[in-house]
Amino acid sequence: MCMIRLFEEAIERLFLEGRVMGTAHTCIGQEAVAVGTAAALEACDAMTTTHRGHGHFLARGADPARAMAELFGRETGYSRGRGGSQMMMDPDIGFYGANGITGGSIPFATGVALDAKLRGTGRVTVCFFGDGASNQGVFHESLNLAALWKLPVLFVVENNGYAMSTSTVRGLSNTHIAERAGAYGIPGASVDGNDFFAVRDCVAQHAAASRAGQGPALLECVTYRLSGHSRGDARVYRSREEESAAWENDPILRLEAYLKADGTLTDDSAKTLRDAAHARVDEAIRFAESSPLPDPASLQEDLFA
Amino acid sequence: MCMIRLFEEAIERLFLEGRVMGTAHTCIGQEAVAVGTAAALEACDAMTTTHRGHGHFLARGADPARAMAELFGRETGYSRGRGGSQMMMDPDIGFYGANGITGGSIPFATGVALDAKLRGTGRVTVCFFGDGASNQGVFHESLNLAALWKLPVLFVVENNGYAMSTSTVRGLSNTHIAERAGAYGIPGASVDGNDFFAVRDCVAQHAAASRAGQGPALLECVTYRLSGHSRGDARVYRSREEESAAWENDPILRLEAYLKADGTLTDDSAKTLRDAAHARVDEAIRFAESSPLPDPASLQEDLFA
Amino acid sequence: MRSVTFTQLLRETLAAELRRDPSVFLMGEDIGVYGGSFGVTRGLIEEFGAERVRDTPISEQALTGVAIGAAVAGQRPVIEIMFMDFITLAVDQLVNMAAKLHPIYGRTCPLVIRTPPGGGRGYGATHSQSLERLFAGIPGLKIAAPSNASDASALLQTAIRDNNPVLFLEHKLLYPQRFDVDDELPAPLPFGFARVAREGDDLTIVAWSHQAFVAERAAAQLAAEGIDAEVIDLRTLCPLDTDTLIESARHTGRVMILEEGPKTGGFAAEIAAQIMEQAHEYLEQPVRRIAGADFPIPSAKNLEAACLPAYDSILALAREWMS
Amino acid sequence: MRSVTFTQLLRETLAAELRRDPSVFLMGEDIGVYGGSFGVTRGLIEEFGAERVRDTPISEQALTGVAIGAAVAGQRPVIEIMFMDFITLAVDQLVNMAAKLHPIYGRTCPLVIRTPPGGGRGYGATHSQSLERLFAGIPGLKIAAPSNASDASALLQTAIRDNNPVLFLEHKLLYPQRFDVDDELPAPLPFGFARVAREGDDLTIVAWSHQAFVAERAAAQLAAEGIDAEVIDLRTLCPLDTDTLIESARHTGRVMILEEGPKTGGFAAEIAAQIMEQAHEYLEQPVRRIAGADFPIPSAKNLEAACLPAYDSILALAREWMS
Ligand SMILES: Cc1ncc(C[n+]2csc(CCOP(=O)(O)OP(=O)(O)O)c2C)c(N)n1
Ligand SMILES: Cc1ncc(C[n+]2csc(CCOP(=O)(O)OP(=O)(O)O)c2C)c(N)n1
Ligand SMILES: [Mg+2]
Ligand SMILES: [Mg+2]
Repeated sequence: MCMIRLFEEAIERLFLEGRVMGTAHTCIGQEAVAVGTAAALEACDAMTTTHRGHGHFLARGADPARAMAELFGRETGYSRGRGGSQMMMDPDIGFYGANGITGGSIPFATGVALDAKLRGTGRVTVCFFGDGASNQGVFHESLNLAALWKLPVLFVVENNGYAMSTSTVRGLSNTHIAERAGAYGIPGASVDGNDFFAVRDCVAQHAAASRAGQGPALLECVTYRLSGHSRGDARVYRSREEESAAWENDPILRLEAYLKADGTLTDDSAKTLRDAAHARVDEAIRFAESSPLPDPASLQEDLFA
Repeated sequence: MCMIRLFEEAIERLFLEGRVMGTAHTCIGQEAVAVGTAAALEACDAMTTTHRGHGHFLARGADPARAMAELFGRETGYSRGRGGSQMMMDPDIGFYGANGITGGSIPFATGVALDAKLRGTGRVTVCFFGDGASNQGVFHESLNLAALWKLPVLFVVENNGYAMSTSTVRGLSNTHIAERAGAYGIPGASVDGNDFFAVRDCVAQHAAASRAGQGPALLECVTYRLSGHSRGDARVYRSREEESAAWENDPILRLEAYLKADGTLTDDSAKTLRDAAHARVDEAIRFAESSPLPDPASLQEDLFA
Repeated sequence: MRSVTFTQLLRETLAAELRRDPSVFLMGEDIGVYGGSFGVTRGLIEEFGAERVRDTPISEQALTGVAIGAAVAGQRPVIEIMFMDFITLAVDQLVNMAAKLHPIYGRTCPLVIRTPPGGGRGYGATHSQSLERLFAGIPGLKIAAPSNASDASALLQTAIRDNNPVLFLEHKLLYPQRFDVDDELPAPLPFGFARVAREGDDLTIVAWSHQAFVAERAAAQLAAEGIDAEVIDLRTLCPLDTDTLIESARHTGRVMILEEGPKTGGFAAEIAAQIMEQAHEYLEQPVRRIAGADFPIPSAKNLEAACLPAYDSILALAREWMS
Repeated sequence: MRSVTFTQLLRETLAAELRRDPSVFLMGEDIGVYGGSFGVTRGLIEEFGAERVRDTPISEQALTGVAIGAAVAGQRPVIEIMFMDFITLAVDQLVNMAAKLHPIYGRTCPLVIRTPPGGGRGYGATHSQSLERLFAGIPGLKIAAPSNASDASALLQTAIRDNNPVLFLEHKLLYPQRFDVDDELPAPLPFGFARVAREGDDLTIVAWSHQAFVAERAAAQLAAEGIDAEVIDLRTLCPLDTDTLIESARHTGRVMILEEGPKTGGFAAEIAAQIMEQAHEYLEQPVRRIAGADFPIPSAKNLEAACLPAYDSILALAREWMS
């Protein structure tokens, strides 16, 4: 979680400094969803993500250096500089990425789950998407298919209060997203998405059921996007007071407090962890910046497989 | 209802005889939905339909002769022979048609309702679609929008058991379509779609609420498509026994029996009504067949308004 | 040799591929017991079961997206979009996801999208369109558009074994046509090689899908009149066999391109542009396009006919050129 | 005269139209307080309220369909699709419904779809596409693609007052550009009339949207080298001003067409085909297309640049021709 936070903060800084170009969406404040979910999965499982996907990817075990290199547009990046922030995959760790179209990976995840079912691999696929994405038609179509075919896929919606500037009350006719599960006759659950343990336990429970053949579930993780939507978001659609209140609920501070309270973590060990995370992110930036640019000539052969 | 039945039977015959070409979907067995709904609406109200839309159109007051002429591809048809069975409109009677794409008119109806709300006309729009169409993404998007904006639109789903060969259990993860209303926080109701009075009362009640500013509702009319899906459907996906049982539940026979029981209708007056309907359909065919073909040269000026 | 319909040979080909490779499966609306709207998959569910001949609800966008996900995960889905008009619902999935998988992510997406374009049946404006224009030239997508049963079988095998998304066009007027074919299924045909359906010296007719079928008939009729037309059946639009096109254009100096869809913005324009770019000085006549009207296809028979490319225009142009 | 950005003049135009006609309203994602992803509608919600500057959930298909329904019922919706790449989700609604309303049903559908195509910002393969190819030539749709603020304002007014669906392209690289414009908004410009941005005798450069902006710069540089290029800024793709194109082609005998999207299957092919059909014997050189690579637009800066049409190719081709 700490590493994800530092990675995202670094990206915001790098954009400001003009060292990274294009676009990126950071998941500051939502780290517990990514890490809690990843903690509940097995090695064979799969994941798809959204435009706001660095946290999911890192939680799933991505190499921060190669992810950073992708953001820098380098040959060593996950997509060799072709994809950027929103378009990275690593099937070796069961990570099937996003594509920049809000909601676009919901049927994709469903297809990965169909493959798992057809081959009987026991794999569960987690499909992340946002409250905004849940208004896309393909959400509806995919959940119906997954439910009908009892596919092993968990639809994990990160309800972070906003889709860009559109608050959930202005975007969703029923803001209790988990209640949409009823339309498909599948289980729905809503958890505190800033509570690492709540997320982990909820995902673990439903993953087990799904793995056992009970089909999909719709899990709503209620959280808050502490950062702006993307670079250059002046956040005119919400107040600074609202944001300060949300910072009080920072999932990292909550986990740290919890672990310190139960003695798992000390001030010292916390510092050690934080320093290590810092070092990994710094190293990722060094790696990215020193990596070669991709060669435009290489595109020629890459159009088709 | 009787006229609709005869109209549809005539079409099936005309196709067999090769007098009408192209394609058409008849609504035999579903007439009570069309007529019950139309009976509940006011003159200012609007309606959109589906590929299986002749019944809705006639119930709303379409001229059977011009509808038939459209099927015959004549200049006197509602779309001057350009549209055919699936593409007719008559805004003068508040009828906004379909477009041949399953689910395609759901957002259209929502837009007609948005216009009504923006102009404050007090108009309620009824959007017909099938159980199959309710699996299209645009259904979800449209219902969310309509609910969010409290638009005066009633989504009337004709659950006739099948989408082409796909029975509802094989197409819908939750076959209680009215339960999908919960996802949008709007009222949902399910009625016996073969009971004219049940349909009429349900639509009237929700139309009043919608007109009063309470937003949309999702009304499921449970019925049965007695005919094949379209011309040339061998109906291999269901048994003849199932069909015979369904014929027992013919909405026209039910209404007739009811009206006779309560004395409104006698054998004589029923015969008179039936003869009149026959005459109208025969006249429609005569009108259509004697109407001129459209002139291909006229297309030139018609591309743009 | 035997005589089979286009439909029948497609069905046999699908069956053979399903038998050959367990990762191949079919998915689409009403393709199971119903056998598909045009009957192509009829009977396949009996041999292969409902898991591999998978009916879906009416959800073109998700069914395409699901197939893409399954393809990247290791399956080889062959989906059916009942009418090509409905593929408009899946443009996002095909353009923004399927087409990007190899060039951007470096992944393979072995997916076939079978779908029937075309008018001539009086089905009206939303069941008759030839929409290859939406996809031709979208980098990352391939398009096959056979004009006869044997090519269809051969190209479908290639499509299924290809590691890229392939749009496979089955013109609805071809389905009931009978063709003489070998007893065995043909071998797969590599993409990007046009078929010179008829050699000729006077002029070249370029076409694909049902129009190539029409072109052969027109060439035969022209031959009887002493006009020697070369007919190039493209077989695949992407990749496009530019070499064969240019060679023929240089040889005859007169090229007409047939396209069923509306003329403006159609793929015939691309072919015309390439020929002119590369064979300009050999052309005795400007390249001409005989295409559909710039009007949606109406349902009335006579109006529909007026919007589809006219057979007689082919003959008339050839005669004009050779007079 | 004053200097304003493309964005600013679009905003003023929308405001003027909203004031002029109560049936005009705006709809799109985050166009209200946020002001739209590129800020075009910033501030409008304050004057016109949330009913007429209507934020929508992320539902491109329905928002387009709702606008179509409202348009047929009597409104004049102007919708914004945040990036043109997302319009892939609305292809069905535009092609199968909006485009058919007049030709098939005989109804009017006064709808404007504003959307930014284009690369150059490093946004990656699904936020950079120029997808006019999906709609150019679909009978029943119009397309405007201005290259400067004044034209954009004039064409947007026409689009809003037109009774047909109009796709209105606002290239994202144009938004921040400043242009000298009159103090008053320009009068509406009829569709189908290209702007001869520069007259010239040696060769013709045809372009639209941002590439027309680029073409003017290139022509100025060529002029300094003694090459006299005519620049035709199409302004609208549908309808297409064929007369001006043909006249210029006949005059200079050398035509290059610029297109940002991938070369294969792009609209430049249509233009090339028409010119060759109608001005073949006047051409000193085959018509050439300078277009994007047949590759999705990668995010890395150097790769993206390699996939967009190169400014230098324009100069190089002109020099080659005139040497
Ligand atoms: C089809 C489509 N529409 C719009 C966008 C622009 N967009 C990118 S992210 C976003 C908001 C998404 O909201 P949500 O799903 O809640 O995810 P969050 O940003 O809150 O993580 C929007 C509108 C897009 N990328 N794709
Ligand atoms: C987008 C799209 N997909 C598929 C079809 C083909 N099709 C026409 S009607 C139909 C079944 C529709 O089922 P339902 O909505 O239940 O209506 P019903 O036919 O039962 O009245 C199908 C699959 C179509 N016209 N459009
Ligand atoms: Mg959100
Ligand atoms: Mg049905």
